[in-house]
Amino acid sequence: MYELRFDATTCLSCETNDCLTRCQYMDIDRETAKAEITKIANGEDSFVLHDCVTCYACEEYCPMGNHPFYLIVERQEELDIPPLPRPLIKRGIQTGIPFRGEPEITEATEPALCMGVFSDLMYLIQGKLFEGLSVISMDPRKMFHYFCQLMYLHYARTSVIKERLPGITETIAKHGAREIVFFHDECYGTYTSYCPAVGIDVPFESVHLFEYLYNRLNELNDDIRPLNIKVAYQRPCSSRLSPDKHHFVQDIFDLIGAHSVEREYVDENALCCGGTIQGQRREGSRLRAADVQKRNLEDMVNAGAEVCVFNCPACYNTLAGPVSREGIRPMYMSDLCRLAIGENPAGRR
Amino acid sequence: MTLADYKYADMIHRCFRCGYCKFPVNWMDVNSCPAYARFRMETYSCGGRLWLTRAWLSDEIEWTEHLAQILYTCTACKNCEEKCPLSFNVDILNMIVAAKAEMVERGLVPSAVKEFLENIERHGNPYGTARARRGEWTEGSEIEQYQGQEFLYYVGCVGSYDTRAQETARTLGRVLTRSGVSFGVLGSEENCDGNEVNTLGEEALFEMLAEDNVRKFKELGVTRVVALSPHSYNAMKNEYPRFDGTFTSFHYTQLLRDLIIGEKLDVSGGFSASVTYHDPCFLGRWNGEYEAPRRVLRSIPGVELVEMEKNRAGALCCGGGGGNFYTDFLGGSESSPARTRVREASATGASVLAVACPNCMTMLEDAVKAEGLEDSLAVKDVAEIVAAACGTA
Amino acid sequence: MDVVVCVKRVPDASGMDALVIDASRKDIERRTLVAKINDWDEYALEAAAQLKEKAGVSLTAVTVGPDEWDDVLRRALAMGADRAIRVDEDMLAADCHAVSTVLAALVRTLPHDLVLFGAQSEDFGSGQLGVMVAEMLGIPHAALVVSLEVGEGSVRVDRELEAGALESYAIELPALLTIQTGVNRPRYISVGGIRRAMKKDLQIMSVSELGLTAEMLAPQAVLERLETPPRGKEAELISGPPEETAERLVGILRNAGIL
Amino acid sequence: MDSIYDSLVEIVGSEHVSTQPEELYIYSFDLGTTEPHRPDYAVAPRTTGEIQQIVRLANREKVPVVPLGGGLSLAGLAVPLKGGIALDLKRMDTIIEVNERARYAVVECGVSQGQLTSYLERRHPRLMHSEPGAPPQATIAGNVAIHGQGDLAQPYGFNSDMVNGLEVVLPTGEVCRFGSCSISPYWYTQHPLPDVGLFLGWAGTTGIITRVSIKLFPCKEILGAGQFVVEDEELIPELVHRITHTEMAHDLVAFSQAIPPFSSGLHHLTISLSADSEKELDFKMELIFDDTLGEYIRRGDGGFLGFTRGQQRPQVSKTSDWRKGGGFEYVGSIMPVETYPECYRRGREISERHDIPYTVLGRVIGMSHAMMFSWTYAFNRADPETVRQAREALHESDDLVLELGGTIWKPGVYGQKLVMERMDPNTLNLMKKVKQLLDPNGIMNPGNWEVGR
Repeated sequence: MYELRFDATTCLSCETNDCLTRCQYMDIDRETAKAEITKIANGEDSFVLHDCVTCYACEEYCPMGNHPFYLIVERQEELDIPPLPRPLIKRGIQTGIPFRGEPEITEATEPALCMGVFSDLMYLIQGKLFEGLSVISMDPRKMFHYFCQLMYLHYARTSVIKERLPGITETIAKHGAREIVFFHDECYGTYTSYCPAVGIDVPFESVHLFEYLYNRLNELNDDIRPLNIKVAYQRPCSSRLSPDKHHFVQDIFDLIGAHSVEREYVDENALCCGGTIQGQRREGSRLRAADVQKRNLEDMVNAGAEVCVFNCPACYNTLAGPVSREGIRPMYMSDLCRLAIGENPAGRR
Repeated sequence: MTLADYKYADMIHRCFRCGYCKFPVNWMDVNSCPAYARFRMETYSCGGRLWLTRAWLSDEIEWTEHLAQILYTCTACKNCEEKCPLSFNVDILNMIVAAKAEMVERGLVPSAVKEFLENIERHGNPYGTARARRGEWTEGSEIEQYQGQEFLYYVGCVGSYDTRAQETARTLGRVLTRSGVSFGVLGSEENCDGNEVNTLGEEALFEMLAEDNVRKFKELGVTRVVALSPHSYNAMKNEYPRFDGTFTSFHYTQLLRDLIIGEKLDVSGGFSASVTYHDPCFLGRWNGEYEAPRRVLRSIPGVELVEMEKNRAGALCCGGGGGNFYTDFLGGSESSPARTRVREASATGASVLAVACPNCMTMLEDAVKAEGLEDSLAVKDVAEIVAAACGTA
Repeated sequence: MDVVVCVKRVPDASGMDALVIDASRKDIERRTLVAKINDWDEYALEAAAQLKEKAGVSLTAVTVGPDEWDDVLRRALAMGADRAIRVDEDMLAADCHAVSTVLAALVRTLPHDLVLFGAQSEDFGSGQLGVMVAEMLGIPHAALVVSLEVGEGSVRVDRELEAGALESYAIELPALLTIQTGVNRPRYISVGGIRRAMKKDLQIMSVSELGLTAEMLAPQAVLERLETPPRGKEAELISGPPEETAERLVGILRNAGIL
Repeated sequence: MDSIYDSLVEIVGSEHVSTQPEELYIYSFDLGTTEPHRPDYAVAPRTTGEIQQIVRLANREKVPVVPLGGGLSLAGLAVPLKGGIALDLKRMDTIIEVNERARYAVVECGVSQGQLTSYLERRHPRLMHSEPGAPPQATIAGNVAIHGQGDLAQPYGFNSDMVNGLEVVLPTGEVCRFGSCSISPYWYTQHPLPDVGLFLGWAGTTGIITRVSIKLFPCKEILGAGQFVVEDEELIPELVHRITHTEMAHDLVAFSQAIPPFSSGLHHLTISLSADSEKELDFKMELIFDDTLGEYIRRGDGGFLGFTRGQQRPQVSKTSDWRKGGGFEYVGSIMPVETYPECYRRGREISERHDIPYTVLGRVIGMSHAMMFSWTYAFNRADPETVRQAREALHESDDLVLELGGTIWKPGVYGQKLVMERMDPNTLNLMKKVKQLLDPNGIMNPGNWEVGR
């Protein structure tokens, strides 16, 4: 089976233990951090396993290239410390079961774009920016054949990920594209971070959507009319798996004349949308999520954001309503880019 | 043909007849399927037509003149498609058109439809008036014959032959001239666009017309077409590409919008009236163009645009589509869609009912007379309102 | 049973305001007119097609004319004719006697239990052709038939008389009927149907193949000239609101003794 | 010629009567599994007066009359089992009055649920009625006539409990009014007059309801629903009891279904809330999801799935497409809430035995006083075998309802027989007398609720 590559000795030599000391949801000093991460590495119980909100951020914080978050999740499963109530876990696992027949494998041309489980968001990949892309997973009835499964990190079920993921990569690979742009950066993180971490082969190259958009915008430079609007970016948990691509957010903003507002909860300090936290088993989770959302929103409002830019559809579902009620317009990054080249954004359906 | 050979054999039984197809977008009544609104029997709803089609093709019921009428009362307005919540909704109208096509193949169409189709085949228009007379509407105007101008102004059958619609066609010609648009018409060389023929299920005749038009346009080097009728616009934009028709098509309201935005057309003369706008099905629901005509109207000083309760995707069809402006299966009652529609227009308090389609124009103007509303409600084409505002009326 | 239907191609003048008489004054200006099947013949064809659908009928459609007349035969084929024969001879200027001589000669070569004609033609409208052919063939006939029902060895028909009176006959076969409009509802012939009929065989014959000579076709009646009728003097256009116009119309009709 | 036809033409005009095969075909069907029966006439009247004349004619000619609203009962209640006149009431579609202060609406019998909802949204946004889960063409009158329930059932009960007054054409043609409207211009209460309510639950066998006054309720600014999931069906009655105790929800529905897979073997509780302010919403959310349900979450037995704002219109017709077959029918029952676990388990067994993906749902009526529990069976209209399977499953479900001590809601003929078999003979006898008194010629929707001789 696939084994997580995690080296506990590097944690002992780690000088910062950023993984836990920088956690925004637990208050942990360096000493405790080292002790707890070592306990976790050794397969022992730790309060961290109980209190973790599964925000992925420690994957990014770790300065040693270890995989603290994947480790926490593995241990939660092994020690039966599920972060969510049992029915939600069962529901989540069942959600990923394909049930409407096999997908049609169409020959993809280069480059290809994979929608993953967001086939019903095809309206977001229209217009010049996406012209000429061949699209994988266009049929909402078949989309679970393209489900990257990484969502189960929130469910303490890496076993499910490891069991299903090889089949999924195979289905995607069957389309024959060598380079694949992933609509959702959780898919991107899956194939560029998680798969290598546990030793699953990935027979294609993954391209981050924002890198693709950035390059496309450069090609369409003549069409760009600077937007001159103030934006706040809602960074999703999955982007913690590809911190090297995070700079494209700012790069795109610069290119299209969107001004990032000065915020507290930005970049590495970004806050979770709360979608996962609200359902967690730990006492007070719903109110905790509400509090996180409230702080996040106040931060955007105080910074004067006019648009809240989204990467992840789950964040969008959770936060689009609340941000609109604050008078901030929610928009996917792709729509923002379309606006900048004079197209009509697809907006909310 | 039996049910097994029917193109939608694996789909037509999927209609549950839940009745969504009869509602307008805002559910305010059950009167947005023009045929159902007119007759108020379940047979005339989209669901009723689908069930009857299936029953006919599987020999549960026999063909009758009444069955054919029920099918041909469908105006192809797409309200049902807009409302049907099921995943096959994109095909519910196609299923009815395919059933009509089978009636056409078996020769079993109502007499009025037969006449309509034969007239188009012989004379290139549903009225049966000679082709030679198609250009008569330009007489006394300065409209030129097409010879390589930027736009081909395609007028269509109603604009070419119907006295009232001819006025609109000439008025639009004057507006285009005033804006400095380079355009020409085909006059007696123009042929029917075939849009109605297509919705009536006469596929081969439609093919013939489309091929003829595409060939002619190519020979003349046409690259841009501006259509008076949304029906023509729809056929050219959505159907002609499969006959290799590669020119760009516009509905005239789109061109007027661009001319006004580009300040090529000065509407500062204004038009003082409270105006309500009726969305033509083939511009609105078929092509999603709800804003261009509204933008044009709003840009005219003095126009107070008021909306009917049923507007945009929820607009009630005038009852003229699917050849019904000629075959008139929906006429003759105060429940006729055109009459219902002018009552709705009148209820807004507007003094002008603006249309953007010659079929709607003829249908609604007749309905205004039938309702005795001539003194309070004038039917005017958007082009005519623009003409008044730029002093070429 | 063998049924033969004779059909004709006529100009369609319905789209024009008025007919124009050409320079020869013996014909109308045809260039601006489209051609079509003679209205009455369409009913005759429909009647034959309906017989074919009911019983084992072999249906042959025939015409006499130049090659552009093929289109009416294609239409007949699309309506269900098994065979179509055109005698290749332009007889537009010929008289009824000549045309019926050709048709009778042709029908004689074909098996025929029932021969159907339209009651008249839309262009010259003499209404003689069918009756003359019947006489030449020596078979019984009925003209202006408004309903027909084929039985064993005979056909039962209703004929239309003045003022809507009907006359019923049983006629022994073989027989010839000329068909009145309204006897049925001619089906629509789709463009697709006509295209498929293009693939069917169409037989061409010459008058000489029928053993006919120029003398036999010599005209007995000669057309001297065509004229448009003089314009009527009294036409009154009634306008105004419906209540008033209706009242005036009733008044006029009463005065004329019509009401 | 047909003199009944001529008389009908005289009453409603030729356009609104048909004896053509097309209309007779369409009006012979229910949308469920009931076998079709052709009517002899399809008639669409416009006024109470016309209905009176039609009923008198039917009495003279001894012809059945089968009233039809939206035609969505799915139990075959508007199928003309014995032919006669199919009476399509949808032309009677005027909303006569909305009394904002006394919170009621008086509507004609053809007014649809969707029509009233939309009317209130546009003109009386502070009012709502209890809209059932049926497609919006279901009528208000048809729904109360079968004891329907809607999305306000949890606080306020059955829709038929919300009737303030009725106008009815009796089977013998007289027009009667019941409730305050019988003596006053106000249609505001059914009480306190002597109770002669003989028209609700009778499926149109005792008369034709032509007007209804229905109670309206406050409609708040924010409407939305939270979802809570459990795996153990035994928890549902307890959860329902505790949630209803808060008196905070305005609709409470539990469901479980095999397809899509996420819901299989799980029970989703949809808890609808409404509030006029964020403060009110926060308060209600906290009371329900933290104070009441918090302990289930901590124990890991139940999960909060989030709260979605906005109100979804009923999407039930999508159920018909589960087998890409255009059909479904369900057995609805009115059950004690405590039977939920058994209803679920036994229903699942029935479905699996008939090879149909299971779908069950329980909507709470009142403060846990009862629930409407339904077993839904989709079928493929083009495949008679699946129709047969669904019909069998439906009959087994009818049997199950009675076995579990429940009552069948809007039973079809099969269910009606089961109910009558078990009914106290004196009650049955009274029903028979009532029917004979009201409908001496047996013309009203015959075949339904026939007590027998």
